[in-house]
Amino acid sequence: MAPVQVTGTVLTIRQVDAYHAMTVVAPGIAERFKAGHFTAVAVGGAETSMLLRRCLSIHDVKPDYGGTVELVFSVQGRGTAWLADRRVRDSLDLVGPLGRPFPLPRDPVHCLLVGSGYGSAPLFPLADALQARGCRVDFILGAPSADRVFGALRARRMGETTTLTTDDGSLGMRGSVTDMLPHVIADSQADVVYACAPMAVLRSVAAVAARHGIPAMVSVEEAMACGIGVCMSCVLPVVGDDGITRLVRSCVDGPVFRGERVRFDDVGTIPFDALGAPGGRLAEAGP
Amino acid sequence: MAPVQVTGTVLTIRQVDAYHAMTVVAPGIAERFKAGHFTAVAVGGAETSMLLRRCLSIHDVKPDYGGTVELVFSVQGRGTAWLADRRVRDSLDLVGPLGRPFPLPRDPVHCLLVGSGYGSAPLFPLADALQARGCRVDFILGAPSADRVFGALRARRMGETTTLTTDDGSLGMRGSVTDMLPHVIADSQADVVYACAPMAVLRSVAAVAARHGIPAMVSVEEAMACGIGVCMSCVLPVVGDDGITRLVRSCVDGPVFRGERVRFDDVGTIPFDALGAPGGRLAEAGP
Amino acid sequence: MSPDMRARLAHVELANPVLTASGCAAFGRELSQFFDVSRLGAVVTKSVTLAPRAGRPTPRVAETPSGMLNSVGLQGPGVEAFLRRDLPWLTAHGVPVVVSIAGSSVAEYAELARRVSAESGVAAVEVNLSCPNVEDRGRRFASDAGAASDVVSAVRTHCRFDVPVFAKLSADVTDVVPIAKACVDAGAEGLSMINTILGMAVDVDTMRPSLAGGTGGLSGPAVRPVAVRCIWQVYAALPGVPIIGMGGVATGRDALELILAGACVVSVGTAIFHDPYACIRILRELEELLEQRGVERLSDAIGLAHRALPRHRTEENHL
Amino acid sequence: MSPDMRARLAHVELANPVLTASGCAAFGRELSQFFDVSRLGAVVTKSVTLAPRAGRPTPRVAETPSGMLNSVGLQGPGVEAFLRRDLPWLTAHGVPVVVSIAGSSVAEYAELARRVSAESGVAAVEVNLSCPNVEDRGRRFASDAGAASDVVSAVRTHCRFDVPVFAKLSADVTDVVPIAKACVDAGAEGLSMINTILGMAVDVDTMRPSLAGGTGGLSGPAVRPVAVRCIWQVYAALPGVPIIGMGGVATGRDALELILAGACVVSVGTAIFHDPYACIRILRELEELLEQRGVERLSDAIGLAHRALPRHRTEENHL
Ligand SMILES: Cc1cc2nc3c(=O)[nH]c(=O)nc-3n(C[C@H](O)[C@H](O)[C@H](O)COP(=O)(O)OP(=O)(O)OC[C@H]3O[C@@H](n4cnc5c(N)ncnc54)[C@H](O)[C@@H]3O)c2cc1C
Ligand SMILES: Cc1cc2nc3c(=O)[nH]c(=O)nc-3n(C[C@H](O)[C@H](O)[C@H](O)COP(=O)(O)OP(=O)(O)OC[C@H]3O[C@@H](n4cnc5c(N)ncnc54)[C@H](O)[C@@H]3O)c2cc1C
Ligand SMILES: Cc1cc2nc3c(=O)[nH]c(=O)nc-3n(C[C@H](O)[C@H](O)[C@H](O)COP(=O)(O)O)c2cc1C
Ligand SMILES: Cc1cc2nc3c(=O)[nH]c(=O)nc-3n(C[C@H](O)[C@H](O)[C@H](O)COP(=O)(O)O)c2cc1C
Ligand code: FES
Ligand code: FES
Repeated sequence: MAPVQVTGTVLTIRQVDAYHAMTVVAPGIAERFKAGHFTAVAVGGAETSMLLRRCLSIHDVKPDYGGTVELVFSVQGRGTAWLADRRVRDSLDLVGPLGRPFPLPRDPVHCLLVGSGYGSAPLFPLADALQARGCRVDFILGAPSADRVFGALRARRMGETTTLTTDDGSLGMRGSVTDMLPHVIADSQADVVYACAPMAVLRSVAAVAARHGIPAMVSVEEAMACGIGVCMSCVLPVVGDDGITRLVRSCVDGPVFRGERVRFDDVGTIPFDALGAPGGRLAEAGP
Repeated sequence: MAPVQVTGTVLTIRQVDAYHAMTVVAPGIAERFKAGHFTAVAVGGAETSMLLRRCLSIHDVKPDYGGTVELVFSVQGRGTAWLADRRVRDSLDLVGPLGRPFPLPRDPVHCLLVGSGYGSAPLFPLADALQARGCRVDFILGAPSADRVFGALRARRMGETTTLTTDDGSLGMRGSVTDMLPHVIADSQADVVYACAPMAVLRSVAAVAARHGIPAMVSVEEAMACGIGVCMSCVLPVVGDDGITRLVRSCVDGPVFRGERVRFDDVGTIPFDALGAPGGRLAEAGP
Repeated sequence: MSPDMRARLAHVELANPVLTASGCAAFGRELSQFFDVSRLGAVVTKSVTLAPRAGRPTPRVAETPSGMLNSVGLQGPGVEAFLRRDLPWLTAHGVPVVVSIAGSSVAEYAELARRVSAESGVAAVEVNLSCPNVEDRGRRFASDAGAASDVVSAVRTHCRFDVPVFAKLSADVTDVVPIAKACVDAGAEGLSMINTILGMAVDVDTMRPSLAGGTGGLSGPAVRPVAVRCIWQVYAALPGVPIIGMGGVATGRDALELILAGACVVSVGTAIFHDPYACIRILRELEELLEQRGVERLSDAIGLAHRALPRHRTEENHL
Repeated sequence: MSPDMRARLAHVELANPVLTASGCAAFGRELSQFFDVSRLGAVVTKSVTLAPRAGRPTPRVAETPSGMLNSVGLQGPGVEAFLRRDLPWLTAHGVPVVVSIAGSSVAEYAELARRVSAESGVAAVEVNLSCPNVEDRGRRFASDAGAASDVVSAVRTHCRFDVPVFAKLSADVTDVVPIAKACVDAGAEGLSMINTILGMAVDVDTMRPSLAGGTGGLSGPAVRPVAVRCIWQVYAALPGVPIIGMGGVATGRDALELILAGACVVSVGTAIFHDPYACIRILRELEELLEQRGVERLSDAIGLAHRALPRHRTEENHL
């Protein structure tokens, strides 16, 4: 279903450790939502100097008030600072749901869900959908410190197992989510890994999954100007079915990609063998 | 006393007919205030696209909460629309008091106060100051329609006489404040006229006062970028003591001028005989 | 009575004057999720190049006060894929198409003009002159009246006779008027302005340029005063030449501002990123503004701010 | 440890790198109501002309998105009154003074340079080149390398030898680098950039230009990306030449952005209209930012964004 623009009302906003969790009444978005979708939020109000929407994963949708969406975010800069200042009953302009959601397995397989920081947020509706199909769900959640591990309790309730990691050891194991990955893949007999995390973590997740011969579905985060596929700002090099690398838009062709298809080492560059690279491949077909 | 910048708190905001009246806790400004001063209000909040402050006359100051200032304004464009949206307890960034206040007579003379639209707002603290000196105060207040006549009740309470005019006859006499002026000057035996109104009205007030051989102190309104005298945007042609016309800043040399000194017909132009006019007068002294 | 909103690109009539700006609506497909693209005056395509292009490295975008910088670098599928896949989609959806073309030599522009204008459904060709000229040490065609003129005359020669050619100018020049004149003399039926302005941002946290490409193109409301100025100057110098105005249009008031300065239609770019419905909202707002002002035909508003009018400053009533 | 904020304009040392921009702080007196002006790195005066000037008609100012347009038209008292009244006030208040001069012919600039630099307390002369050259049909000196060079060399010749000359450039040119080079070759010790950008606004209610003068100069945060780009380009081409950076600086982060791009000091203009304390606030913020980044000396930050650094995109951690 096509995305919509909605002027929603803030229903709740609260601080959850290092994050802000905000529930917005946005029926049109809630009813179209699938796990892995994101939404683009207008920030700054009328007469603002901030032109671009901020993209946030949808953490949850609920049927209350015709449909609500929940967002979880940390304050990075001016836009998210403004967002954190919203109060109950303020209105908020959202476009969504955007992007390709996480693909779901046909069979009741074992799924390992890996989240780092606010990257955990979109994993919970995914876990719901997977469990509804009879899949086993295990979690590895991590962050630099305990206050940035999002959703540990809920993961413990939902997951067959839940492994927590922090860089400073303030919660769970000391280290990164990827340190625990081989171990948990083996233990949980995972058939597929789903991950939402910074690019460096996704790279490791994709590599470890490949080494274990299982697919990884990774949700990437690239700076996005439009979120709807018209500006070409959010591209990264991805190998197509035909073996050709293209700079594809993470907003409409992603943000979820098959891990082995993303050329993580070349993110932020134009690989010389990509379609249309300077002095490089110039045609869709042929070398 | 020098102006100050204050981050005040909105104490009250209410609609008064066609206007918004807002009281802001701003002790530094209140304590320095004299009738005729204005204040420059930052609009749009953090990250706004609106760079310039909006200048508003100070309608009143009160000692409550260490000192409050009251502003009366109509919504014109984006800045005043934002201002009208403020709520109690919001903070507001003010610079003030700015400008030269109304000069007060030494003796207990008869003073006629003429206000049009929100131009009436600064006349009430002036009336207070005049009455404290034993002056007689009469009012002529006008506007296009009844809902834009500001302060009629208070004028009736304070003034020896109060004459109201509206263009559409919905309150008081049908016509403009200047229609009633000769009559009221005569009746009240006015020794001086004070006026705050649009330029066209001030022009007539100055002309009528001159015809009656009494001084008029007029408070002008020119678009202001800084309000503190550094940008040179707010100039108008005023004849100096030496008989030379200069383009003077209405923010620091005004907004109150002696009516006969303002070259009203030349406002918005550079009179050929002004100091520094193209091809014109080039030196401070001489012809 | 609602005003007559019909507009013209030279001899080509459009149902209304609100277009997408090149590079800000791709090839129309994405926007059709939000509204029926046939409601647009026209779609101006992302600039089409001969070969597919991967564009420049990321990050490609940085927000600036009331504006943004981009360094997409003309990423696109190349003319072949465009003609095979994108143009047919647009024509099938019943929207006039202005094809923007971009080359790195006069010959490339000529070839693009020939291939593109041979197809049906092309309402006009817009020549993006803000490309580096490989034959002149990467100097932009738009920076030089001679180079711009060479491109436009080659395009005019190779374009089907009934497809008007609009030359898209850059504001990054000492004087835009001589370049506008050179383009018109070389056969351009109209002019588009303005392209993005060369800008840059440095990230004070990484202490490095915000864009991988270093510099980028500034767009959005921040540049509107520059767009209005260029349109004003060119309309004054070449009053009969139709202008596609763009640069910072986000509301009907902004569109009207460009039209009063001399634009006959407006293109909406960056505003689409904030509001996918921007074009149709702006059209509605523009229509209302014209109606409120008693303007019966959009065409009556074009360049209206140029008429000499005595100023009655003292008659103004702000109170 | 708080960083060493001392700055230099060529050989002249300033206590700190935050200056007022010409035309945005008059001659310092008004700001002294708010703070002690000796806390400024320097006051750059409103451009001084030979004769008094009444400037252009009002309205002279229009707000635009994150910017403003002005057409003040160099209203000022003329050099005589400046030297008699304004310069002594400034020197008595202990603040270094950069005198901006503006002429309509090479001879006028030369005369101004001679008279102004003869006074004590003048730290530097800034040559406002964005003035119409009456001897060349009103073309601006800043638009042309030859004219700019003529002015600068005349100013350098007539200026006292120990007073550095900064040429203030306009971004409204096809390429700022050759003009910068011409000014340096003609003897400028440094460069100031950028002056306002030519823009315009039309009032959609009156359907007339918003400014009485039609066009005006665009300033404020909207133009910062253009300022950063010009500073970047000129620093890259002329790495040893000191640059007074300006254009849209409203916070310490903005000041740091211009410094990282290559400015050795920054001037603050439009931001003063919003915040009379802008300069001293920006200085404090800049100091904090340098400290947070472990930069010990302001001078270490100049042009730092130019250093080649491998990008480790995948190492970024936004979460
Ligand atoms: C698909 C997707 C999902 C996301 N989900 C979440 C989430 O659930 N919770 C959360 O806290 N954050 C999420 N982010 C990151 C979030 O978009 C940025 O933190 C936010 O845009 C920063 O805005 P700002 O105004 O605070 O920062 P500023 O630095 O002021 O932003 C300036 C500009 O850069 C862009 N930008 C800056 N950082 C990022 C970034 N990391 N990613 C994308 N754009 C950026 C902004 O959108 C804006 O256009 C997601 C990003 C993407 C692309
Ligand atoms: C000394 C002085 C005292 C004033 N006192 C009052 C008052 O008590 N109550 C009141 O309602 N209004 C007053 N005004 C007018 C008030 O400043 C304008 O209505 C207001 O600035 C309009 O801002 P805006 O954002 O709504 O309009 P916009 O049109 O969006 O403003 C755009 C820009 O133009 C300027 N501008 C627009 N109209 C005016 C105007 N009439 N005068 C000055 N600048 C203008 C704004 O300051 C802003 O910079 C006063 C003006 C001055 C100069
Ligand atoms: C992301 C982006 C990509 C653009 N790509 C092109 C392009 O391919 N060809 C072109 O002629 N202009 C391109 N432009 C310029 C726009 O068409 C337009 O001229 C400019 O952005 C000013 O309008 P705006 O302020 O409404 O965006 C692009 C602009 C942006 C923001
Ligand atoms: C109202 C106003 C008056 C100005 N007058 C002058 C001037 O007299 N001489 C000059 O060289 N620059 C003048 N400028 C340009 C500024 O010095 C500065 O270069 C420009 O405004 C960009 O900086 P900003 O964005 O911080 O304002 C003026 C700018 C403004 C806004
Ligand atoms: S964010 Fe615009 S195409 Fe992806
Ligand atoms: S408003 Fe700036 S000098 Fe008066």
